[in-house]
Amino acid sequence: MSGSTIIFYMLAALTLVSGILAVTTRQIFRAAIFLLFSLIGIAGLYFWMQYDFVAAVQIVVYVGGITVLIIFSIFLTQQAGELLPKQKIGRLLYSALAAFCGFALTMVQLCQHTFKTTTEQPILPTVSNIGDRMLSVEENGFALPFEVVSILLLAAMIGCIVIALRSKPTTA
Amino acid sequence: MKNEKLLSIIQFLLLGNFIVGFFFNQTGTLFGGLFTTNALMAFEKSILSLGVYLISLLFSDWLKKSEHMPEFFILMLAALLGMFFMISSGSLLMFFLSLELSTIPVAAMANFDLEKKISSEASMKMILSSAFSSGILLFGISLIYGVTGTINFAEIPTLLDGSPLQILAFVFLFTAFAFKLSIVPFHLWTADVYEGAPMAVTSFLSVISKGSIAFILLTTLYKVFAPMQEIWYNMVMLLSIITMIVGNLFALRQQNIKRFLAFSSIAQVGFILVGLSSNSIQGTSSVVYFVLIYVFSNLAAFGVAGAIAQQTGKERIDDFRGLYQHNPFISWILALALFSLAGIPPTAGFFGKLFLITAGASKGNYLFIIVAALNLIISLYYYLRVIRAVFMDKNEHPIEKIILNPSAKLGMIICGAGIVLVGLLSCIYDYITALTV
Amino acid sequence: MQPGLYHILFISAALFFIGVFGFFTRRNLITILMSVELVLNSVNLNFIAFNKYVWPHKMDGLFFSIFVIAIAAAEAAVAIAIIINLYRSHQSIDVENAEEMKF
Amino acid sequence: MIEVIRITYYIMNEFLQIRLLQVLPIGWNFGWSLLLIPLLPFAGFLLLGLFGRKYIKNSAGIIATALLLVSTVLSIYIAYVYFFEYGKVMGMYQKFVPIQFTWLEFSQGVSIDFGVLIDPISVMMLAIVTFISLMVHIYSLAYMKGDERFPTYYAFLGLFTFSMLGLVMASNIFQMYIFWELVGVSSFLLIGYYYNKPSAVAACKKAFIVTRFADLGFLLGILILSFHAGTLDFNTLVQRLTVDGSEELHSAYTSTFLGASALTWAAILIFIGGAGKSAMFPLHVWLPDAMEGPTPVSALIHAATMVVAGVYLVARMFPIFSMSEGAMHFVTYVGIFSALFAALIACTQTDIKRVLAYSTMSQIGFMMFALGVSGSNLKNGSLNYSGLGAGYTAAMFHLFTHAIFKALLFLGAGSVIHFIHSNELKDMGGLRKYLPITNITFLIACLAISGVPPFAGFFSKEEILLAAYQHKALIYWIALITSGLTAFYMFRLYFLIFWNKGTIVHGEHHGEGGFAMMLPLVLLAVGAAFAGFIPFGNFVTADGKPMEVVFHWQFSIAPVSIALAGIFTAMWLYRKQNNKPVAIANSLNVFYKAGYNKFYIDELYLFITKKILFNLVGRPAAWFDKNVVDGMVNLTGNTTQLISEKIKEFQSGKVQQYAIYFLAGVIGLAVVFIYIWK
Repeated sequence: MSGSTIIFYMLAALTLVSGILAVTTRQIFRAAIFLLFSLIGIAGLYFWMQYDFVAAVQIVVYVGGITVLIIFSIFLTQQAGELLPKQKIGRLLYSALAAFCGFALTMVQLCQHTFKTTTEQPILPTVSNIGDRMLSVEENGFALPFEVVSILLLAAMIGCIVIALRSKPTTA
Repeated sequence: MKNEKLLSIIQFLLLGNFIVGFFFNQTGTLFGGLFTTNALMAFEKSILSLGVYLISLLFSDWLKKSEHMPEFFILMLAALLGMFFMISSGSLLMFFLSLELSTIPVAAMANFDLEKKISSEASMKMILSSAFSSGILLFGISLIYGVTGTINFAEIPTLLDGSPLQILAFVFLFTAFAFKLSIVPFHLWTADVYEGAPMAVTSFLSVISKGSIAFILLTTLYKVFAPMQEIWYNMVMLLSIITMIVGNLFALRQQNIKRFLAFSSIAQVGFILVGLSSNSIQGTSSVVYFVLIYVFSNLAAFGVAGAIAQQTGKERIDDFRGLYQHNPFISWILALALFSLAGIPPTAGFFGKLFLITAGASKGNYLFIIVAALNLIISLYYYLRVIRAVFMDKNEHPIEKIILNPSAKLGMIICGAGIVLVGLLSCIYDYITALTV
Repeated sequence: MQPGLYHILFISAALFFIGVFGFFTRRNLITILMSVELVLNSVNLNFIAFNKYVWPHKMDGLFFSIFVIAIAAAEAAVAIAIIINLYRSHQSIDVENAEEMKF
Repeated sequence: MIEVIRITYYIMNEFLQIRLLQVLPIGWNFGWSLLLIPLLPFAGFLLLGLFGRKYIKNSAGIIATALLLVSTVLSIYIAYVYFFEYGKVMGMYQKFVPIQFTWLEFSQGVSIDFGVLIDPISVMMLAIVTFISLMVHIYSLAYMKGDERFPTYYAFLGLFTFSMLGLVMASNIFQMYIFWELVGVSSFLLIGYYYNKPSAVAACKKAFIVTRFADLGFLLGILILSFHAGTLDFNTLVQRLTVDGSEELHSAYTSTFLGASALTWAAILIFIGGAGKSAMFPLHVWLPDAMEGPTPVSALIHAATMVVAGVYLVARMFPIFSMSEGAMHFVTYVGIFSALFAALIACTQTDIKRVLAYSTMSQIGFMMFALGVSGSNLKNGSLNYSGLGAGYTAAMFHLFTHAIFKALLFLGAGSVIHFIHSNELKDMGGLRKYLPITNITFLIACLAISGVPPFAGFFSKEEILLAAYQHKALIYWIALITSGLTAFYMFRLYFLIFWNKGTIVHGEHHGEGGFAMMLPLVLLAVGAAFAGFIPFGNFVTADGKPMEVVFHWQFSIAPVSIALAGIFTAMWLYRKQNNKPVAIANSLNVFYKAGYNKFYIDELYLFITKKILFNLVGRPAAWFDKNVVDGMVNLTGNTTQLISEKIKEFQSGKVQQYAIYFLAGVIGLAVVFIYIWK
């Protein structure tokens, strides 16, 4: 077993285990931290696949941004040390069943399918390649989606500000 | 008042936007195939622009009083832009991004009745459901990408062969459309969100948003997934039947006018699927034509309900009893709208449904058509119920005279004229057919 | 055995349905949102894996995942704003306290 | 004025691409007057609908009546011109399409046209519809006087007349369908005219929904036909589907579903549409309830116009129907059953308008089965349908005479109701003293409907019975019995209203309602008395060639005597206040009874009529109608309500539960389409 393989399994275990814990633990802070670990595990998998740029984006946006946002909102809405309310057992069972069925179906279909392989020359995901593509308006360029996303982010920010800056809280 | 002037300017610009849409209808692609356009797409966009213009007219009362009117328009126009991109999208990436662009701002808009609890609740339900749905959609897209190696609409059809994994991917992808169009069983968010959101947002969601998805669904099914035609035909048929039945059954028992319209619009979507299933030129033109009519009819209904809710706070159908006594004008507009939604001649809705049915029947699957038409009759029950409440039922304290401001009145007149004229002027349908070919 | 495409697909599918399970069962709105993040991440993993192992001569999957990250951020921001607002009216972010509208 | 019309004509020609086909040798006046016939009532509708309530409240009725008078004169003129001057070419009445423009083109050849089709039945219908409508307009001047929404009433009448005329003139089956639906809408408005009465509201809703249900059949039939024939135009349709060996006919014959050919299915579905409007069993449930509308409206809708639309439709499509034996049998049996069923129920009703409603249903059943027995071509092995259309002519003839005398009956009933302010027979009696004109005209109408010579109904019913006799003995006998029942229940009605016991007239006595109400009665009575002498076979036949109607007086003996028997039974039972059963029950003296010879015969008679006819047949039929057939309609409504209550839990308000259903839907669809439904 090579080192690379061992690293892969470790990352996989990190991702899945902390993912499971993130959705099951009853302490909300721990849930956030497990989510963080899971996201880091995914970033690790990107590194492992040598997609360094995506891994970096993952860490910057998710770990540095979204998780922090979530932790802040936990601060705003939660008393420290309070356990999360329990879910009804019936709901848990149905959910587990539905999720498992979905998982089984997907895995069966994925495993039955043989993916084609291509012999063409791979393009390395270097930062310069990505940058060229990102701002290109030619074929295989991504300038337009880039603009669309920027509009979306702008609109989302405006929406957030309007909602969050509500003048005065009403009914207690 | 500052808002008032601004609103007039915005309305003027929106009208301009609608008119300009008719001048640029070339065919072509941009950004290496990511953005495509042709005359039909331009027309579809014009329908959506018209809808947005009408919303700005019909809900001007609410908008004027709203503290955040400029932001409301920014978000609504961002969503409209998203729909334009979506209609023109040439790849799954553009489709996904513009779908989100047309969803996330609307979710924020649903919260614009900031003081109301149910508005926040609606907004929360919408953003969570749509996040869930986009998760499923993305999984589907990733499978399509894995199987075909491309996300371009032009290349995908050549690489599809209907293998089980592709079916799975297609189902995942299709449910995103189903979610936005509120096809049963992916519709459950609809009524709650419609009820809680401000009326202007509800009408935007119910008319513009659904219309745009119906348009892109045409492209997706007819072009991108053309090789899997048989599978999607059966799927559309199945969902269409369930959607009509469930939409009708729930509409029967609603008391709140917004929930009522929500379920009635679910049933309408089931009907759109009937025409859509035909996979022909007639299918495209009947769906586009129906959406045009649907814009007029549904906006008229929402406009009237909005005007009443704005001034009296009444949203229950029982409160509408005897509306005709003091408000003949809006009663007639409402009656026209409901007649059109119910598909009663000579309103445009009758012709719209007729063309959808004829398009659906061209496949020769009469059982499907019978079920569709039976549902049309069931729907009469509840549409007539509202008509009856408005015109026939007695009420000790009917709704007092509603004072409409001029732009709302203009909006209602446009809707009413649209409902009558779009059906009678055959040139409109001919025009759409000509664009389709 | 050298880990390959199917291993990663397994991880991502598992993570996807873990997220879905969390979405179904969590009662706190913020934790529901966290489950959504897991779902979106698993999809990204899928894209990168397909890009790496099946279609390395194009970069569609890579770009897709980058854009998904951006969308996820926007979605999370709006969702959190809405949740905070809901908290201010309900004094609670338990999803079961936000079930006023039904039937 | 003429300049204006010329300019309009030019504009329409140039800009709207309306083709005005000049196939008639009379010039364009003729074409435009054809268009004026439906457009004048429509103009009345617009005028009164828009301005009636504010500006011309009092003269609304006069305006509408004047407009319709012009229409009526025009259509009678056209009927004259068609039948006597230009219609017949080479001994055959031709079909003309003088005006037609394409409204919408679906695909090559399949287009929705709006046009005017002129042939014997449409010309006849034009005349009869405008005439009856005019009578109703005049009558309503007095009857509806002082009503709060007088102009609205006339506006609705105008709309109804317009849509009915559009339906009659339609040259394209889709045009017919559109007007067909419009007729439904406008009748909905008219039936629900007294919108403050809950029963009227319920009735109009029911009428609307039941007929819409039937219209669904019509639409499907159209779709199937157009799919096979590739056209929607009546003439082309008939041409393509009746020519032996044509491609379209072949395809319509060979594609089958559940053992019947597409042609049969199309014909049956179209017939279902017609059955809904024409109140054939079991789609008749709306008709008795629809009597909630104003009585003159019943005269218009439920006697002469809307309810015969179904018959007209079958007649219009007759060549296509006659290509399918199965469809013809279907029409026959539904028709004959409805005729008998409704006649039985009519014997038991106590509401004057309901008796008339069931009688209408019964008479329309006559017309339907007359069409049905007109013979199927397949039996002869030839595809030529000429010479077999005795029933066709008879049905059209009966439609014509029935329109007149049934309108008369309804208007007479209106006069009675106007006088007595009640619909119930128990409140009436002895009215002949107070309402002399009504009495006589009503009697004429009753004689006409009973088939007593020489009144109109005799001739038309005779032809129907003859056609039935030639077709099948069973049909003939049922028809004969029904015809006896008709005489019985009509005279039961007549005697109970005008004879029987005396009535106490409350309040001041305000006479018969004046000239405006009496004029239509008299005019219609003249029609009911003499319309039978029109040699109908010369004008209206299945193939356009005049047909000699042979009159066998021997054949008439049975129907006339059975009608007379019915009349005398009714007279015997109802002419005087009926104390016979009571007296019998009261007189305990057995010997006295035994000595009273007549007694046993009386008893027997009573036993047969009251016990058997009423209690064993009529009552159960009425019960069945009220509870089972009607109940089915209500049950559907209730069940839907119930189901919708049961499934409300799905909409639980829990967003996570929504997501579970979402995922379940995804998995379900995937499993279905991957593993099951490939």
